[in-house]
Amino acid sequence: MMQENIRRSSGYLSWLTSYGIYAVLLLLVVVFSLGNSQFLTVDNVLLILQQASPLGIAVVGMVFVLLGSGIDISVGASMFFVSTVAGCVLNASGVIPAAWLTDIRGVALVLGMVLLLGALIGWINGMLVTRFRILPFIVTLATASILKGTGLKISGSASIGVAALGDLANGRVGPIPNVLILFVVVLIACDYVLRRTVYGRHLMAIGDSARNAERTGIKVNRNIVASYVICGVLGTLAGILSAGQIGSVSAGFGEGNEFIVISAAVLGGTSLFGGKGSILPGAVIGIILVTTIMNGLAMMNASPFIYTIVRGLIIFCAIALDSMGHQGELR
Amino acid sequence: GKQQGPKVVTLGLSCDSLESAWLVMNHSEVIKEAKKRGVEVIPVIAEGDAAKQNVQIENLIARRVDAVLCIPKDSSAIVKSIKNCKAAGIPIVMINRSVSGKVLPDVQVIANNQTMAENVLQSFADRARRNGKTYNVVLLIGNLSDENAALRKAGHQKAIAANPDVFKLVAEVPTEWNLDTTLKGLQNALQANPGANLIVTPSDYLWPPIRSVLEQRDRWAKLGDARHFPVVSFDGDEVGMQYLQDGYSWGDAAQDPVVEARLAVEWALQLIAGKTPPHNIIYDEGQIVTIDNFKELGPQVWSYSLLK
Amino acid sequence: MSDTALRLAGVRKAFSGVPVLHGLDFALKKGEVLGVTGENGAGKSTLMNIIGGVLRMDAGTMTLFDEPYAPCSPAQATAKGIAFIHQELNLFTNLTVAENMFIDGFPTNRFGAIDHKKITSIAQQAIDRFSLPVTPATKVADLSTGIRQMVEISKALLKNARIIIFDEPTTSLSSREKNALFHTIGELQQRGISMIYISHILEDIFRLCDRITVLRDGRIAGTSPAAEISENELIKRMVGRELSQIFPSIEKTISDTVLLEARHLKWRQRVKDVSLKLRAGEIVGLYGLMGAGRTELAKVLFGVEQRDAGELILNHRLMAQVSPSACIGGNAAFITEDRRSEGLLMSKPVDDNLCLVKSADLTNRLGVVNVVERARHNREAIKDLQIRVVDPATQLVSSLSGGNQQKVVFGKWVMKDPKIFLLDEPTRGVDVGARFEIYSIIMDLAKRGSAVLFISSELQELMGVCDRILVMQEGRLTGEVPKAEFDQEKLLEMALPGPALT
Amino acid sequence: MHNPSSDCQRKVWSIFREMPILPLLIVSFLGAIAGVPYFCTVGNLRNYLLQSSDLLIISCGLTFVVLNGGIDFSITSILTLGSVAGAYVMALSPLAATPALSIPVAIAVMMGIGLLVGMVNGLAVTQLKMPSFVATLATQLVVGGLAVQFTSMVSATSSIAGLPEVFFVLGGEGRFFFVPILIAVAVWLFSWWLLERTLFGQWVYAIGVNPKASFISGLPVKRTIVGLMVLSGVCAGLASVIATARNGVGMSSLGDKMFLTTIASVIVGGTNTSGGHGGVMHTLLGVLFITLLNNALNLLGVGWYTMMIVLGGLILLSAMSTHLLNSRAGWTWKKGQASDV
Ligand SMILES: Nc1ncnc2c1ncn2[C@@H]1O[C@H](COP(=O)(O)OP(=O)(O)OP(=O)(O)O)[C@@H](O)[C@H]1O
Ligand SMILES: Nc1ncnc2c1ncn2[C@@H]1O[C@H](COP(=O)(O)OP(=O)(O)OP(=O)(O)O)[C@@H](O)[C@H]1O
Ligand SMILES: [Mg+2]
Ligand SMILES: [Mg+2]
Repeated sequence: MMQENIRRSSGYLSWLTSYGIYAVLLLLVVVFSLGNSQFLTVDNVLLILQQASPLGIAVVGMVFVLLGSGIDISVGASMFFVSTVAGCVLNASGVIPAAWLTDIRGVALVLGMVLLLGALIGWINGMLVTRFRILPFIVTLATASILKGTGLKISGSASIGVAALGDLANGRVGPIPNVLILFVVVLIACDYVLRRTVYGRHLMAIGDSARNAERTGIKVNRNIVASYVICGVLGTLAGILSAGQIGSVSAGFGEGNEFIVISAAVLGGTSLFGGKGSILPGAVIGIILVTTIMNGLAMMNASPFIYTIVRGLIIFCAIALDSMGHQGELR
Repeated sequence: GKQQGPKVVTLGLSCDSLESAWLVMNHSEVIKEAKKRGVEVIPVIAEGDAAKQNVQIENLIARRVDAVLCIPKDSSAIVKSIKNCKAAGIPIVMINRSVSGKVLPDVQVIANNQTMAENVLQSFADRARRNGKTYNVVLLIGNLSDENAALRKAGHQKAIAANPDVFKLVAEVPTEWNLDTTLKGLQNALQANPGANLIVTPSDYLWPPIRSVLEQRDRWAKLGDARHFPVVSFDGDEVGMQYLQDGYSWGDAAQDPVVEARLAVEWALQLIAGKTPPHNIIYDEGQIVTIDNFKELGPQVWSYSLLK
Repeated sequence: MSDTALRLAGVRKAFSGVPVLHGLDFALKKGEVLGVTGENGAGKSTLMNIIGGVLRMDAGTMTLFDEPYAPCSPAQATAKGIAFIHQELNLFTNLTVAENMFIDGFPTNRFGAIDHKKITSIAQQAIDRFSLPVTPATKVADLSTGIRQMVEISKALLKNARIIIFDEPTTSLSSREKNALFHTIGELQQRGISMIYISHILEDIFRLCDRITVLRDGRIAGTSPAAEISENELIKRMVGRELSQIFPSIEKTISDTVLLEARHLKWRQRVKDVSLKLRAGEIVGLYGLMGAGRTELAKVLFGVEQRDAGELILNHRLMAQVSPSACIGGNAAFITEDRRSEGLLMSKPVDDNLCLVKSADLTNRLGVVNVVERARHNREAIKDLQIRVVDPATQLVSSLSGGNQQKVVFGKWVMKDPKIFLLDEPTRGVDVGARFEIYSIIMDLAKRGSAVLFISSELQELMGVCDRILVMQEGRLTGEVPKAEFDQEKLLEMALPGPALT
Repeated sequence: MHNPSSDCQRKVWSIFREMPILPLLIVSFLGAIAGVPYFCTVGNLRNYLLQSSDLLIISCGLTFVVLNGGIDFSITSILTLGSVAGAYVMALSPLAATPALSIPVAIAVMMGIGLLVGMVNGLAVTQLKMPSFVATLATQLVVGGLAVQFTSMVSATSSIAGLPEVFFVLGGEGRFFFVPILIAVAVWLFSWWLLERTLFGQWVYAIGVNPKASFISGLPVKRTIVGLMVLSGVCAGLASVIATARNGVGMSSLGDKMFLTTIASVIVGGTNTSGGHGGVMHTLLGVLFITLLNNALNLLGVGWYTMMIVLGGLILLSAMSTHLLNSRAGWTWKKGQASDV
């Protein structure tokens, strides 16, 4: 047990492994700003933060699930599902009064409905995981398939405009994007929950050893279900914001987001085996790194073909640096 | 439990995916047309996976459909299915994406993507040259494993290269036919190239993120407004045509899903009846609709009736 | 009002149809320390788990301070004033000491936030009570097993319990900490708290307890006041037969062949310049206080950790690269102190565990394992070591009692007939009968010419079994005592940190 | 005590408990025969087996990784890069003129790519201590990106056609339909033998449960993990050969959508993602089940959306039945372990 936490104590390496991901980020920033003077401008930094915010919110939710040694790969599909539902409600005349569509009430109503739906999806995932003792991977794989299919059935696979959400998702308070403000609020609130509340500590304990937690009298099932509910709510919130930014929901919306979200969480130091990880700074730094790569490559006018290659290489290097000093799980 | 009633003609319809409005329209038109003619349709959708499409067509053959209609994902990979159909003696009709080479389907109903892409941009160039304007182009690129995307990209690039006095290509943005990728890519490209002043998109499908980005940069404005940002598009679906009519877009290369669907069903039935078509390729001529000719050509485009 | 704190009547429990407890009657008096002992698998932990609300009984009744008592969960048991220190440690390594102490009942403020000031100060008091070398904010992952056990005990003591159950609490404590714990138990008794103390170390039981209950095969084999029963009688009750001696005596000779030699081994700050020799036929004890670095030394010897400096000669061969597989190749074996995470595949059946090392010898050139041979070896090991298992092919190791799990680890290595045997606390949590068997195995191996390094925190057994005892203190060997000069006081003194030896 | 019929019953129980997908597979198969038109025709059953074959090969490889508690996302990109690189060798390279030479070279290249990527994954996991989840996600991005880049360099379109006709035999063209089926069966038998009969197999299970204890017991932990990542890569390379031959072209989109199907086959079969439990027997059933679903629902003309819903529902159902079977059979020691997960 002990040895797992002792990092190799030789100077450079230990520094590099503790701050590896920051080092990578810093290096990227230097390279990108040398490549294009537009990179290190306030506008562009705000742009990166704005782009990172919706998925960042989902990463926060994912951290909860991962900490309780679960995983939720239905995030992308539930983003699609709820955005589709929201789009249908917003577009179907007569469902909500027409006047509402143009003001905040309609958006608030849809938002409330969507978050409820997200909570429900999370609750179902959580119940299946805890009551039936099905592996989270399987449960969420299955619910992802069901959500995607249902969403497609509702939309008939066509794109649905969600322009009504544009003000929320693209608006700004002064120079600060709304989504960024929301992201920061979610971050602070969730970090507080994780570090300071009984729930947060219990979840960490469950992630360390569910069996011990059970014996200690912690309500293991209830806490795990709650983590899926949080993930569901934050995931759907992220979905709505992302859809609002785009202005439309198409059949491919959300696809693959689960992997971006999970890899951002892992980049930020959250373990896939539970009990280890953080929201601040972990979740934040992970998603910002992923977003910065894409922005920077565009800034460098890189060939579109190499985007995925470079992204893969950078993720590889960042995680390699981060893992080097650890006694890894070898899995 | 197989029922041997009076034999109903059954068509298999294999569609690459149903992502864009154009494809959805085309898909439902085929089914509508078939129903109108009292023909049953078994639709399968390959979710953008060429290998899966081949498997699904295999299943359709096993199901003994009378003919296969197909919007191929990959024009080379589909050759396998063409061979399978031939071996089983079932006619196969391509819609929207062409196949070339030794093994050809019985009929192909297609639009010429590369030429249309080239033409729509060329007509923009001609106008710009008349007005003495030059443009820094941001070119959106579809998913490159999609034949049509590759052809449209080639067409666009050809037009850009042919008019060096008008166009300068400043950024290529890969979209992977994913709206979120498009949004972020375009945001980044415009941030990186403040001088960019023309967006060329390979599909009307990408309009929502284009609009969103322009709105954020306060450039979403009609023609004539100083903030206007010109866009040239492809497909001619209702969104693209609407924006053309409203003055956000400068031109659209419209291909017609309704015509292509009707032609395809028509020819499938002819083939079942034993007729052979005069040519292997039956073209959907398409329209290059621009702000200059919208009044005459606009009404001929399939989506015109849907406009507000 | 009776004087019983807790009474159990007719308690039955079966696991998948196999009865483990057969209608027990059991009573704990107010303010007494009741010793409970019995062979491995006798059902002690099962019984305590029922009292602690972890398991539910199939039949029977419980009465707690004259009220009917039927806990459905550990939380309910805690609420009724029962604190339980489990045999297997129950801490969360990713949380701090303070958080662990309050994990099942955090004090919170108005906003639902944990009152960190409060838990830190209370935890500090608990730490001070045993003067543990930790702070409330230390992560449990950074603690040694022994300190973890102390934290676990402190945690239970915090709960103002009326009844405290200790299930083998001293398995990784040094004698100093043990003394501190016993002192505390005495204090608690003064305050009128009743305690159940489970242990295999009879010496401790006699020292601490007022009465002693012996469990055998899921039945009570007798309860007597400690003063009225002798150690021999107790053992007879436990194993059902006379056990004439605690340590087997076997005639063996120590040859001059050195099988393992270490020269100036260094590893981080934990092993400092250690040199030692093990001879064929020799059993060498390694004694030291908790944290002295014995485990690390053994791990470095076996290549689990890579040494920073020094030489290792195994079976006359200078090892360039030391790794477990290289050591096994040199016919060495290593029983680790943490069997759950380092010794066993907990979620695999007994069979798969037993043959883990041996299988490599039972393969043909294609790498195919000879299944028949494998099964034969497994059966033999189960018989030789008397492992209590229903169906070795399907029963998971995790369902065995602690002692039987240890026997499985033993079986895994003994099958290889090792020439060099490193044992790190091999008898931890093992009952007297089984201990005798383990000592016999060790001595038998030595008789046949193996060299044994026997790490233990119990001087008694070291003095009973070893030919020579090495003493370790803060990473250094501070003494070597031959059999003739064994003396408890002297050995303890060598182990204690002092200015004398540097 | 010894009652043969109850003994037999127990055996059946234990098989069902081990492989909860089995009853479901049997029921669905019977259902398909009874209710799906054209299912039970020679042509379709041939299709069914053919369609299972490449999935079985790639799933067998993945099973090894999942048994170690890991995951391998890179398999789909190996399919892709293998496909275009192999096609390049056979259709565009100087070797293309002599199929007798180009085909073996192409096959070697395709499997070699799998081997190489598997090796990189393995070393990343063992030497750099990266979790396989991210390591293989990263290699998937890189290798998949390379495939698209490569295709765009050598071909104007997204695929490379013009492969020699002989090569299609490997894809089961015409009367050679048995070839890929035989290859798949061979791969499966080999994997089964490896896992159940050899020392390597024992190591895989042991390391999957507890790498630390395995290391101390002298097992070559790192070599085994590299070995199973390589196996997974090579299997993907072989699947790439067959899929390429089946589709007749090298495609830069081959495998794009394959990952979920593959992982679904492995885990629906009952191999546990936390490592150490399951096997290729399970995977075979999983593959047969998933392919059966796709095949039967196609024949029924069930829509794409409905199919996704049904698929998800059935995955849940099979997993739930595991739970129900376990609690019915009352083998508590299994359950004790489940709560530990
Ligand atoms: N969850 C379980 N499933 C099946 N059998 C079990 C389970 N838990 C314990 N047993 C069996 O019950 C018996 C009693 O075990 P218990 O742990 O109570 O023994 P113990 O007296 O505490 O032994 P030790 O001194 O070794 O700790 C053993 O034979 C054990 O194998
Ligand atoms: N200052 C320290 N820094 C790092 N680790 C420490 C430190 N002090 C103690 N430890 C840890 O404490 C544990 C106790 O040491 P070790 O296990 O070597 O002692 P031991 O003599 O074997 O005693 P026992 O096995 O009885 O606990 C080790 O795991 C070691 O990693
Ligand atoms: Mg016990
Ligand atoms: Mg120790």
